[in-house]
Amino acid sequence: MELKLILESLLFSAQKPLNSAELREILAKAAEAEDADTVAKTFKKTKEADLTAALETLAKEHEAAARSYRLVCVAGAWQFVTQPEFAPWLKAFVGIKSRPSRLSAPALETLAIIAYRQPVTRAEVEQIRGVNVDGVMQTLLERDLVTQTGRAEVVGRPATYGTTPLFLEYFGLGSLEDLPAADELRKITVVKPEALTTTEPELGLATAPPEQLASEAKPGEPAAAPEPVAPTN
Amino acid sequence: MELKLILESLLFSAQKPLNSAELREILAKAAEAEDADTVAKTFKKTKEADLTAALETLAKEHEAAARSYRLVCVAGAWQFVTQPEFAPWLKAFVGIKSRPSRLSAPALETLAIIAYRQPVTRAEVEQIRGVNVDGVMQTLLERDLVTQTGRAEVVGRPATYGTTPLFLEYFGLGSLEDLPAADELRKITVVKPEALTTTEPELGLATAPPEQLASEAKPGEPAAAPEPVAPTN
Amino acid sequence: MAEYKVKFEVFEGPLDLLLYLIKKEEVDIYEVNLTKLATQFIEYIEMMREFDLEVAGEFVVMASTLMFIKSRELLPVDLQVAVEGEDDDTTDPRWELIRQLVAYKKFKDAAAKLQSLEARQENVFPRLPGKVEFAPEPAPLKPDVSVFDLLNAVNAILRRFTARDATRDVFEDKWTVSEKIESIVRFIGERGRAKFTELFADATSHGEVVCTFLALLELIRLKQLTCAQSEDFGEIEIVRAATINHTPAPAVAAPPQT
Repeated sequence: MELKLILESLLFSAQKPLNSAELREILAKAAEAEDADTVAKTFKKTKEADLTAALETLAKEHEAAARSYRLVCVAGAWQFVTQPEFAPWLKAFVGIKSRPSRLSAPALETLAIIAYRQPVTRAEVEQIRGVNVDGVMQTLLERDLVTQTGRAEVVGRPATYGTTPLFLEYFGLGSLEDLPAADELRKITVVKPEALTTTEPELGLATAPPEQLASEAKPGEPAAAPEPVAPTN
Repeated sequence: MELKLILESLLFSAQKPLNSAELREILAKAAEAEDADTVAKTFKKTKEADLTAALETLAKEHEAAARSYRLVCVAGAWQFVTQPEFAPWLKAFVGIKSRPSRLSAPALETLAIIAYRQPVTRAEVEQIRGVNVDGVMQTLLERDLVTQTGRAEVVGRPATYGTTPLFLEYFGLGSLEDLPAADELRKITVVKPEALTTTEPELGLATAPPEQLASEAKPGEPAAAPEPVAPTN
Repeated sequence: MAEYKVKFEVFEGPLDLLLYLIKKEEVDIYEVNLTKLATQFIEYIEMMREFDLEVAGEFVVMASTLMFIKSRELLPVDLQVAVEGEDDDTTDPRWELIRQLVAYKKFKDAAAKLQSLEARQENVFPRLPGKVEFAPEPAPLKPDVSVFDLLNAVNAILRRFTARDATRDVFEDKWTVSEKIESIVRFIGERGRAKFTELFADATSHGEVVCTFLALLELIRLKQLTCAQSEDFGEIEIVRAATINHTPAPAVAAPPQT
């Protein structure tokens, strides 16, 4: 009897996702049953690593089998789910899934920044997005996709934010490692090219002393100084 | 999209065995959906013979795959079942207490009312909570925290509910006496419907006109008057 | 400031507008002509104003940054003034802006990926099998149910009959305890065990219940049967005593008649 098939039968019969702790508990309990046979006893103390390896093998096998369902890990717990292309029939059968309304573009942008950069302060998010995020943060907090994780060790000790397990569930992710292009986005390094092709020297002269403008226009800095480019109204 | 995989996804997600009539009905329903695409429409009128052939192919494929489950047909209805050799683990699983899902606030509130006021009718609970409790009651009954305890001796003989031993276990209570004092909850006055005895003709009393009784006994009706007195007729 | 009725929400912010303008030019962010971009950006803002759209503060700040970049470009390199105390790399406002744009673009793309995951999840259905159930196995029985439990159970059954039979005619009792002993032994013999209430299920009268109960007590006294309860307040079960010999009916002398 292979471990992976035992796990498969359990996940196949489970009414909700099971994590590895729960699976190990079941293996241990089956081994302790009065009528446990030697096979059952074999798996009494299955190592976490063996369990995870078996689950990953299973998931790969089901992907290779290319059937109408897959074994997936969502927020650390494993479950069988159907492939999205069968949704038309499943909707006709079980009805449309009740899910909260879709997230707005600003909410998704903010969430992406928090997901990849956590723990992150509100100011850092605003720096990247270039706009105030108060309203959007409120939405994300209320929907329990984002939560306060601590405080940054900088002046003012601003709150830092991170994503919740519900965030993983909502997007069907096993863990934060499964975020698309996670490595790249966590640490964005932008390599400066040799030359910036920005000059348009044919025009006239400077309009303002550069150092004055520089201090006012520093991106991300709250504009405390009077509006540099005076609105005409 | 192959018919067999569509059927597979349906049987895979079904909580009970499905027969070919039910499967054909789902195919037809999906074809009639507003947003049905051409693929969905293709299967609108799937012939019985094609359906059966697809199901039999599926069953054979799953047998050949030799996984921990099979697709079987019992009394004309198809379902996925686990192979018997995995029973030891499934038994251990059924007996395991997995991560308790939290009780929602409305569920807890309803439970508290039932605990302190038992035996209590649904209408009385609704009167105290001020909202419909159908969904919540369903949850509490399914989780075996609450059970029907009898019927109130009032018009309509509505079911009365009380807590179960599991409730005590769940809350670590020795008995209902150990419930923390909540005199105020116990004292809330709700208007009980008319006593049933007033309508029993064999007692030799005149019966009130039915429409009057009906209005008096309407469960959940906000009670303007204090405890109704037995009709004097 | 005039009160603007419509909020300009087509773009998430100035960076979003800049990305849009760059995309329109069909050039790489690194290749973009910032001076031209600045001109377009400011034109756009002017247009927003003309349409009486609210221009958020962030757009104005960005406009000033772009103005600065543009003006700086107009000076010959040797006349450009570096900000004191910082090295060239960090003071080049063009580079600052490009870096910000590249980072923002990546997160915007990531947000689009999240959006497709969100849409995908709406179409993913978890397998929700029916509950796994095994034929109820005899739970380990807790023996030694007190006779009071038994009496309580009987009382409950009798009460039910009293309530139900209140208006019925009294009819002749035709049951004897010895007959009941036989039927109980037969019943339990076939099945090994029986629920207490099952023994009374077919009873049609008060008298029959009494007969059945007396028969049961007799069998227990004779150690033919024993009763057990698998859990507190659980249903009482009648099982064959462990030392049972398989002689069918016990010899009970002259059972009392009711």
